[in-house]
Amino acid sequence: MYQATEDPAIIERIYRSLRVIRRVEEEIARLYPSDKIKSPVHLSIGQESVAVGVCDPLNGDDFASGTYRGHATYLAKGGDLNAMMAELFGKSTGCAGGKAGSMHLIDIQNGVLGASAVVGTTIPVSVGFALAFKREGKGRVVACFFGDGATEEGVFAESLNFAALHRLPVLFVCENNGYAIHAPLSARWATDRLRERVATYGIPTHFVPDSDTFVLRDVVEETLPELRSGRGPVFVECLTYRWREHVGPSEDYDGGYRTRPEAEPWLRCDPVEVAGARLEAGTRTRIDADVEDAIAAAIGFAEQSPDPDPSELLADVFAD
Amino acid sequence: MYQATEDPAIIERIYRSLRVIRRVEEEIARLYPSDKIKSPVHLSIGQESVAVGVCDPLNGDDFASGTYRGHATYLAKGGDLNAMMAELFGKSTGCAGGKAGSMHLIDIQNGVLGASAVVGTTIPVSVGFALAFKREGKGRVVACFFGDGATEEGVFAESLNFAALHRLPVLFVCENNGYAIHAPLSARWATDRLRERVATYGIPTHFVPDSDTFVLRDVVEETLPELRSGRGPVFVECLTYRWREHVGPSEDYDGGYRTRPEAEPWLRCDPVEVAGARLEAGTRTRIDADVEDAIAAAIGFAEQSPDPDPSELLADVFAD
Amino acid sequence: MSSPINTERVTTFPNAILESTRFEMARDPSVILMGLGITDHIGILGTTKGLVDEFGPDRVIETPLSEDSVTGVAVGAAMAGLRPIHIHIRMDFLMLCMNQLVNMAAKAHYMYGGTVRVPMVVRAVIGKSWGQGAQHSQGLHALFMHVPGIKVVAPSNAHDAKGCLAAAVRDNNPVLFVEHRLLYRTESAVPSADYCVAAGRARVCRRGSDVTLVGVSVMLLECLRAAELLEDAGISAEVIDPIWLAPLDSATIVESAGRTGRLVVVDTGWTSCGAAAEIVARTVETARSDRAIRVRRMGYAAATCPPTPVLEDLYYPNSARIAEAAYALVRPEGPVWRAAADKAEMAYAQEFRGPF
Amino acid sequence: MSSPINTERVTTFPNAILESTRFEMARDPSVILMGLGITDHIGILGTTKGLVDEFGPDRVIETPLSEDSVTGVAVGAAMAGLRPIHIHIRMDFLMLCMNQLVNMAAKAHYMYGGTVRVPMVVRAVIGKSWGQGAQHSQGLHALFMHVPGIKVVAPSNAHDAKGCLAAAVRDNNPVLFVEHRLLYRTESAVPSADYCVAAGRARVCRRGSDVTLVGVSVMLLECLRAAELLEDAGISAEVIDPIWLAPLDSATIVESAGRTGRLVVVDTGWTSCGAAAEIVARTVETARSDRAIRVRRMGYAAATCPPTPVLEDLYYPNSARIAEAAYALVRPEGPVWRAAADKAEMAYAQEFRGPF
Ligand SMILES: Cc1ncc(C[n+]2csc(CCOP(=O)(O)OP(=O)(O)O)c2C)c(N)n1
Ligand SMILES: Cc1ncc(C[n+]2csc(CCOP(=O)(O)OP(=O)(O)O)c2C)c(N)n1
Ligand SMILES: [Mg+2]
Ligand SMILES: [Mg+2]
Repeated sequence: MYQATEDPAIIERIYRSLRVIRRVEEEIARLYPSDKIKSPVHLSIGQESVAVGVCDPLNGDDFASGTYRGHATYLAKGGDLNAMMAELFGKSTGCAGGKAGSMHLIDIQNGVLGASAVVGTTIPVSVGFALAFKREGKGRVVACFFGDGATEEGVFAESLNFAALHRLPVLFVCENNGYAIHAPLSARWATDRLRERVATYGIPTHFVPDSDTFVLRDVVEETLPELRSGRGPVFVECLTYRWREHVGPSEDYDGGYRTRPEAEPWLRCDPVEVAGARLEAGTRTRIDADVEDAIAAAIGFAEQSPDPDPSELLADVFAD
Repeated sequence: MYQATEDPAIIERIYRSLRVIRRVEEEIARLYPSDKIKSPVHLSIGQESVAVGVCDPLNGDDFASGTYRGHATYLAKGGDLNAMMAELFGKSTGCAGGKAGSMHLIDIQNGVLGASAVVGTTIPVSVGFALAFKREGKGRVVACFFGDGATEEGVFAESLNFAALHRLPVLFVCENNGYAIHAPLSARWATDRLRERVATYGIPTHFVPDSDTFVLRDVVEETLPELRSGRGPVFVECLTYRWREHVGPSEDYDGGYRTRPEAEPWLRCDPVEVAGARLEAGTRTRIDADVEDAIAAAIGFAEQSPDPDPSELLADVFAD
Repeated sequence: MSSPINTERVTTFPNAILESTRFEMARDPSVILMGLGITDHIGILGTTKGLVDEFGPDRVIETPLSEDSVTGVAVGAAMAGLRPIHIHIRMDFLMLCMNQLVNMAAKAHYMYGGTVRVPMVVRAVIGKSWGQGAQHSQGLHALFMHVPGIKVVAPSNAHDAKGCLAAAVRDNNPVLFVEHRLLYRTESAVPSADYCVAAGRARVCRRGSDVTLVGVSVMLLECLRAAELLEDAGISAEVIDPIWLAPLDSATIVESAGRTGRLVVVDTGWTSCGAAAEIVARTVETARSDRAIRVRRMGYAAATCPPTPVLEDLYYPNSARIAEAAYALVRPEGPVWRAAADKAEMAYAQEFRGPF
Repeated sequence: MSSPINTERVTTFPNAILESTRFEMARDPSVILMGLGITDHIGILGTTKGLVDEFGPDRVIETPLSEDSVTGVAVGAAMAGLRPIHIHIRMDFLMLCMNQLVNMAAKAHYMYGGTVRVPMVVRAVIGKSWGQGAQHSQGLHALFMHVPGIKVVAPSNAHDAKGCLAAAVRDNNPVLFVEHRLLYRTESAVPSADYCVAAGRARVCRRGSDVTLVGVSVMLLECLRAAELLEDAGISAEVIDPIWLAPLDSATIVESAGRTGRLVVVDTGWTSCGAAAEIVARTVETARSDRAIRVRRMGYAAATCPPTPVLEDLYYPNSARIAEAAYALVRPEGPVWRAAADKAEMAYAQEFRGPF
């Protein structure tokens, strides 16, 4: 364990980040029936620790790629909350002016390089960023987030090989929540020897079986000097659990593909609670209030923002 | 080592197969400047032992898939020589009536399931045959041949996972000749831990570092009961060496991407010679004469066969 | 929309697909299903529900996220004698398996000299609405119409969904079966008995004399409504459902367009090198008259699909805009005419809600 | 074929590409090359020869056989500020990276609200002759013309190859650069100085009044020869090189076809939903006259490419068949006319030999 995890400033920062993500997504779920958000939402409630643990030690000018389940990555990396909320509301002030929706959040200023709704697509794209960063020579890194399902796509294997061959500064982060939509690993993986497989490319691998935010943060912080020095990619597998349904605002323990008892151990070690418990009550109350203010402001911003102008339909098909 | 390799009938059969392939390709090279063969040819001269060692213990109703470098696979599996030669000559009597050329040889009757000019494409197709064979329940297997380059395509990883997950009877055979066109492994592979990677899918792996025909034959024969019993796929990596240029009839040691000294050890243990040396002189002479007759007959057949009728252009776009 | 064949029983588009699949699987043990999510409680929006219990996991195969290899597996299984149906919950995912579809499935029968066949069906759903956006809403059927050796069908109603799927499964070639998400809400009369809607035959859904409207998939519904709007304006529109895009029944379209002198082709996809381009080109190439047929293509705006509702609304053709375009073809000199907005919106689209 | 711009120096198509690449790499350090075989002694048929020595392996990157991920790497590198040129020795291999090209490269600028750009070039060679057959001969550019957000260019001569490649590299969007293998034997006048052949402008290569011939890529050469054959028959053909297929300069084509009243579009690809369909549809949609423009599309036969010479010969359009088709449009009632076979065969095709 690193000293850092005892640092109150870091604990506060991590708690705030976890709390923002959790509350933003709860608000999205609350608002969803109102039809103000006309975009499929894939909530990461329960999985926040992966994004926060990985992104906390990154620099502002490092990058992270997300998936369609990308609210957590976006926010943890420092993506603008107002711009995200406005994007979900389809407003012109959204991070992509209403052209991304929930599934393609991006904030280049803050190092969020985008997300894709086609599983696995951003993996080589992240490697491409890393190629550019290697040429740039400033030691910037890319954290590439993807689910367990994405590792089944051929592009994952290709990208590992390419990144390892060219010693590119990519941190591959597998958020293994055990499911692709409703299909369990057992229906999709011949074995669970994923890390062993990744290691055959000469890539160092790490495993965080409970995705504890602080442990994960330490693991990532420890690998960063290596990543920045040009020794090549690193891989982290994080076991985690999705509390809500695959897409949409609700729970789905009655769907038949999983049970609430399966979820219980995960619900008990809620990452937001774990981090919150490490704070003094006053600090926590203050942060919580801040967070609520920020979210309320973001929702207000989104609601009051104008819709895109109809002329936007054919704008930005091509760059000038 | 198995008894089988001491069996004179097997040694004769193997020698004949190696000799046919070698001489057919030498004849193709000899004829090539005449422009009678208007098709790119990727010769396997030097690599014959892989096809022969793997195919010899297979049954007639087992299947094998080849690549654009597929003359050896086609012949070793029992593909019709006349039909192959006619195909290269673009004649109506070709194994595909002139619509395959050298790169897509097929002979369904004899268990050659086709080849593709797009690297890696036949790997999942072979797995599909194996899926059908598993359902059929007669214990038939598919030998799937591909080069070292093909393992870099994502579809290879996907196919390993699928075949292992469903325990399909596929024998994956990697013909590792060290090059993809002119690019050496070092330019393409992050590491050479290929077998280790394949093993992480729960697939048993084998290695034949010199692709000795008889050793390879034993390895394959030994795995067949397992394959036929439904325990799942098996993988064999065979190191081998391409003596001629990537495509075309000539040598290319002056191309600058490799040297003749690199080839020397391979040239010294010529698989055709190694097998031939195990035969009595008389037997060998007799086989050689048979082989020459068969090839001469095939060339004669090809030359005398008619061109496809122009109406063939639009025939077989769709099956009835 | 009601089916042309009058029967008692009415059912939904997804039910028709489920029924046809079940029937074909029971009829022919070589039919298998493959795909992601085909065995779960949603069952591809109901179209595969219960099939794994009925036919077992050896015939209803849940797959990893490996579209490229699973397509190759389907091709190989088909060459070896099975009849796979490979299901994609979004058509956009076909971009991952183009190599197998274009370079292998479409070509195997020909390039192997007719010695093998590839009887497989690829079911692909076009998404729409609720901000599915850039990568979950594409209608990419035209890419397959470009490639010889693959058939393409896009039924517009439950009746045809059932009959076209049966025809596709029994076809000895690869068939892309295009389903539009918005059609899942529609019902039509569907005979309980089995039947095929044969490849290569279009249907004239409404007779008219002033202009021919051709609507692909869900756009057929918009065209039918457009015809009603046009009727109010005194214009008689003929409406054609091509049903099969490849092989395409151009004779029916050419005859109609030659007669009306005006042709509007509306696709649920882009127009550039799209199905609409093909239909228009085929029509003017074949038509023999010296008088020009006035033509108009409509489809997605020439942009990536924007999820925000205000832009998404403009992105798609709808009955009002179709009617207005047709009106302008018929009365090019007349004043601009606007369709009544209240009559233009269609129930199936209004009711649709939520991402799934 | 000679270039429209008169200069002293003559060079080959591949040399023009090499020269342009070298110039762009020297001019802009963000330009990088990626691909299979770009660093070997063949150097993509000479077009990348020596570049790795000149610019180093960090900028001239030999890649594994991983078209999908390498395309994604190019997309990411482009988003991060580089200008990758990704090279494919056969266009058929693009089927392996359609997801990155269609779902990411073409969409990123739009779906990310203009906050990123994807300035990348995909060079793809169409193979032909010597029995390359089913999977090494496809002209699949139409698939990309279908998708908004990606530009497509298909130069027909060395002059345009140099200028179009420069324009493509400097463009801030993904550009598919289509090269036909048979053009590698052609030469034309190519200025040594750098210049761009700008996107979206067609060139009228020959003036005529009876019929308009539009030839894509190598088919432009066949159209020019066809025009000579037609001249012998007393027919005056206008010949247009679209150069850029997306954005397409339809105005030039529409003007010409409106004037001649007859249009033959010849593509090095299939016609169904192809470039020829788009050009025809765009023309008749835009044309204002009441008189029908007679149109004819020509391209690959509607089949997989057969390698055997007798069938391959029939598979492709050539100058004689183009001339005969144009003749039939101009004199529909006249007796069938046959072009002189000896004049029809073209040097660049005769000389071509061997698989590379
Ligand atoms: C290439 C592709 N195939 C299928 C889908 C449909 N799909 C959407 S999300 C998903 C599950 C992905 O699972 P995983 O990568 O584990 O991520 P998770 O949703 O669990 O976070 C699937 C199959 C898709 N979007 N893209
Ligand atoms: C998907 C694809 N990419 C690139 C090529 C071009 N190409 C033809 S053969 C070849 C080398 C393949 O190497 P390997 O698999 O080792 O087979 P070998 O030729 O050595 O037998 C390449 C890159 C191709 N045919 N298909
Ligand atoms: Mg998951
Ligand atoms: Mg090799």
